[in-house]
Amino acid sequence: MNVTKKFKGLSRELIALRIASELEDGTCVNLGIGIPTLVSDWIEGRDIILQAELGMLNTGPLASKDEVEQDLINASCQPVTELAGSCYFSENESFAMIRGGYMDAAVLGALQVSEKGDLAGWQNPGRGLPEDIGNIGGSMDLAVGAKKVIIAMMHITNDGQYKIVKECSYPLTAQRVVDLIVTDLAVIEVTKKGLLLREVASGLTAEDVQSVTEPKLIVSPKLTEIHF
Amino acid sequence: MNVTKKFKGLSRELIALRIASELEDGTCVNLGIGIPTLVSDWIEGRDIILQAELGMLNTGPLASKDEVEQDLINASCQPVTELAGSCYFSENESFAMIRGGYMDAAVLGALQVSEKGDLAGWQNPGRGLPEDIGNIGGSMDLAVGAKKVIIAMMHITNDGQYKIVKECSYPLTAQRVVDLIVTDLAVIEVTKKGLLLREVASGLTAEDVQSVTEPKLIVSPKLTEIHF
Amino acid sequence: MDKVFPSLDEAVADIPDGASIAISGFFTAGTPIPLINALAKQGAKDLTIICMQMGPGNEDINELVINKQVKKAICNYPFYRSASRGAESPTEQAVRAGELEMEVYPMGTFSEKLRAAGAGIAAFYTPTGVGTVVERGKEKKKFGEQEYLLELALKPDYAFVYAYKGDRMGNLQCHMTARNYSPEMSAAAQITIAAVENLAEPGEIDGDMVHIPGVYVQRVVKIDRPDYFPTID
Amino acid sequence: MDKVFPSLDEAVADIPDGASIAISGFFTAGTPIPLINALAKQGAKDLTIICMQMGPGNEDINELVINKQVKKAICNYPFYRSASRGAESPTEQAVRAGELEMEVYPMGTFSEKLRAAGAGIAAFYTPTGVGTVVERGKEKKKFGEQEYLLELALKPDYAFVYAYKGDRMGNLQCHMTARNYSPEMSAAAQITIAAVENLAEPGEIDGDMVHIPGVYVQRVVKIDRPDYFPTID
Repeated sequence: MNVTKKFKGLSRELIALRIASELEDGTCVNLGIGIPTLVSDWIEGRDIILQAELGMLNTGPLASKDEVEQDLINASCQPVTELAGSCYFSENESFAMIRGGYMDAAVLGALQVSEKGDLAGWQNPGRGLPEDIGNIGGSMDLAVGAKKVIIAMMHITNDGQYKIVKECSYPLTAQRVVDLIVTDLAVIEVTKKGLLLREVASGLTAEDVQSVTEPKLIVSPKLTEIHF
Repeated sequence: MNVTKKFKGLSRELIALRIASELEDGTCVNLGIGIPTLVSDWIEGRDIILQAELGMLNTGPLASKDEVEQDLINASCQPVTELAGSCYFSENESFAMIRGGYMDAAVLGALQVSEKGDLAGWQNPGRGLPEDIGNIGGSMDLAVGAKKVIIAMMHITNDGQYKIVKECSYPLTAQRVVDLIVTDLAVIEVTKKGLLLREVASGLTAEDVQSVTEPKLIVSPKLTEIHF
Repeated sequence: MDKVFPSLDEAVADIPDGASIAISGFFTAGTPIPLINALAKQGAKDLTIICMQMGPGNEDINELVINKQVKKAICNYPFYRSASRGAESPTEQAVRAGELEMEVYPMGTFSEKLRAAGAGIAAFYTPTGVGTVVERGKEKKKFGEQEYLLELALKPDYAFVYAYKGDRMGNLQCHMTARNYSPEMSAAAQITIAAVENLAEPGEIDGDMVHIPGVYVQRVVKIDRPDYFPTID
Repeated sequence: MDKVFPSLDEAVADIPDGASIAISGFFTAGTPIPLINALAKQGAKDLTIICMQMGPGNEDINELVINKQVKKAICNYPFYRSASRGAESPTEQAVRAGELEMEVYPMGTFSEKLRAAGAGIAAFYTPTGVGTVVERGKEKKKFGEQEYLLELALKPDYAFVYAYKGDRMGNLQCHMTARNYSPEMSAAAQITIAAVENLAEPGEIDGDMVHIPGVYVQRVVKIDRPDYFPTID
């Protein structure tokens, strides 16, 4: 199942930019740890409200060194700033909000995504811990609660394994929740009929993307290069 | 079952005073509508925190005419004042607090109390409404949630019916929750063995109180006159 | 994302017949009377009204009953008069006449059902109501020594809430005991319409002083400070 | 009802072996480190620690593990390092060695279990965790089209929480994202010990600005403003 890392695609920053262009104005969005956090750099000034699951709405950009306030961090433990109209609440209220359907979109990282939209993202069995132990964090609530789940990840693992798979072999975060997958190589929509390849990175073909994707992709008749 | 209203006992104000002397310093107490509300007049200055179930801790005395603030009322819809250390929260938080066991005592009115400590206080069938319709209000949560439930009421009804009964015939507020009954005629403790008559109003005997009480009373060997 | 509506009439214009509407307020405190008046004028019918009590005290909910706009009321203390005295309200008359359906819940259960809906919780076990008429038709379960009732989430289409101050993004600051049902009703409803005494620009309310996060509020309307006063029972 | 304790040591003195303690804090924000240090000094053993994560980031909870004071940890994001990188913490080593029991819940379920305990709710149905290892051994039930898991209340003996300001009656005001778990842990625990940066007299905190009502807090200790800074992942 080892697939060669033969293609050069988008940087992490450009994956984030592609996702930023997917987000709609007037919405409330939660960004997970990792590449998702980078999305915030691309939406400054737009009419999008970021929620930080530790208990904040309308999170501002990262704090500069002299703006650092130890009581004001985002869910990745980074010092941030507040914007006009920011507000604070308990972590419990924050997850009430998440499960209650107030996140228009959640952008999450993933270890594996299946063709049915199953998401595995909280535990890598390679770490050797018991299978019910690991950093679940907010991922399961976000995956279940958000209206739209967008995955930001590299297309294959560092050691050349599929991450887009027929069935997840890693512990699940949630079943049938993923709507869109944005990787360094492609933009893929999860549909009832299967995975729809909508966009490919510059210089790649649908066949190239299929060669590093385990399940059979449906190629969109409107297939384009990834656009921002 | 009609019992004669032949005895003159405590006024509503003195029932409230007797209950005030039952409350301990350092506790948090909720007072229901009616006679219970009068208890607040007798505990001013004491180290007792009053909770108002619409969402306030440390409710102060009733507001004078020029102190009236329309956003500050108690659960009986009376304008009140705040004290140093008052705080506000939602009605939902208030009932979380009540069910969560933070009321050391609740003082409630009652239509009937049974010898097992069952309480009926939210619906008088004589009103002729369907038996699941009426002003339940906060009574059921308070009766179940408070550590100690003290009933403040007249010993018999205006038309001479027992209110302390073998079995409640009115719709229940809660089962086996009443700890102490203070009436115009007596102070009665609900014990596992039955109703223990501890105090009688000035000039009355245990037999007098028994004559207006349906279940058999256990007369305390330390029976006294009601003291304040 | 400017959520300010220019008038009460426009804020309630789209409410369809058959809608369910949660209305905040504990007796007189925090009842958004101008929104209720606007709804009476708008005329939607077959409504389900979810509120503590139907009046008087917040008389204008009774007005909806007099108008025959209400099909069902879900309350915890529906009648202002106590069990043994006071005038019979239009709501009580309608219930007796079989013209108005009514469901009554204990006060804590009532708001917990709304809280559950807003928090994505389908149902919860409460000790309140066991052994009373409230337990009818409900699942009971023992945890430890105590029995609990299973109560379901209650999700309204709309909420009418009241706040001391609100900004254009929908962040609301409440005042004293007027907060009561507003936070949970705002979170529970699909569309929350807030009547605010003071309209603020984003940033004018300290983020730690926001009692209702803006994401829960879809419409904000400025009203004058109501000039009613508490009536004493 | 003056709840102020003169020292951290006195505030934690009576914690017995075998106690369960909820500790607030989301990574570095709102972690009451001085109380954790006092507990390490006090030495109680066989503890159950209920907290988001065991460090580093709040390194001092790891200290309790190094001291072998912890029998069990109940967390939602136990290890600071991500799934694929970073140093192995003493907590992770203890879990691997079978020296520390651990239960992990989704972040929303974790605090909802505490919230339920404080609110007298025995259990609740959440959609989170269905179809994952989290559902093991739990009752599942369908409401509408969706399946939900039954999760039970979690009641700690003690809570250690942090607040920007607290008065002698226990009313607490929090600051920005340092609020996180403090309100629900305070309500859930039998005895809540609050480490406050600023000690106030009753009345000095606006009643609408109290995030944690005093009735939930049994002990208040003044601490200096912690001088740690967020570390960046």
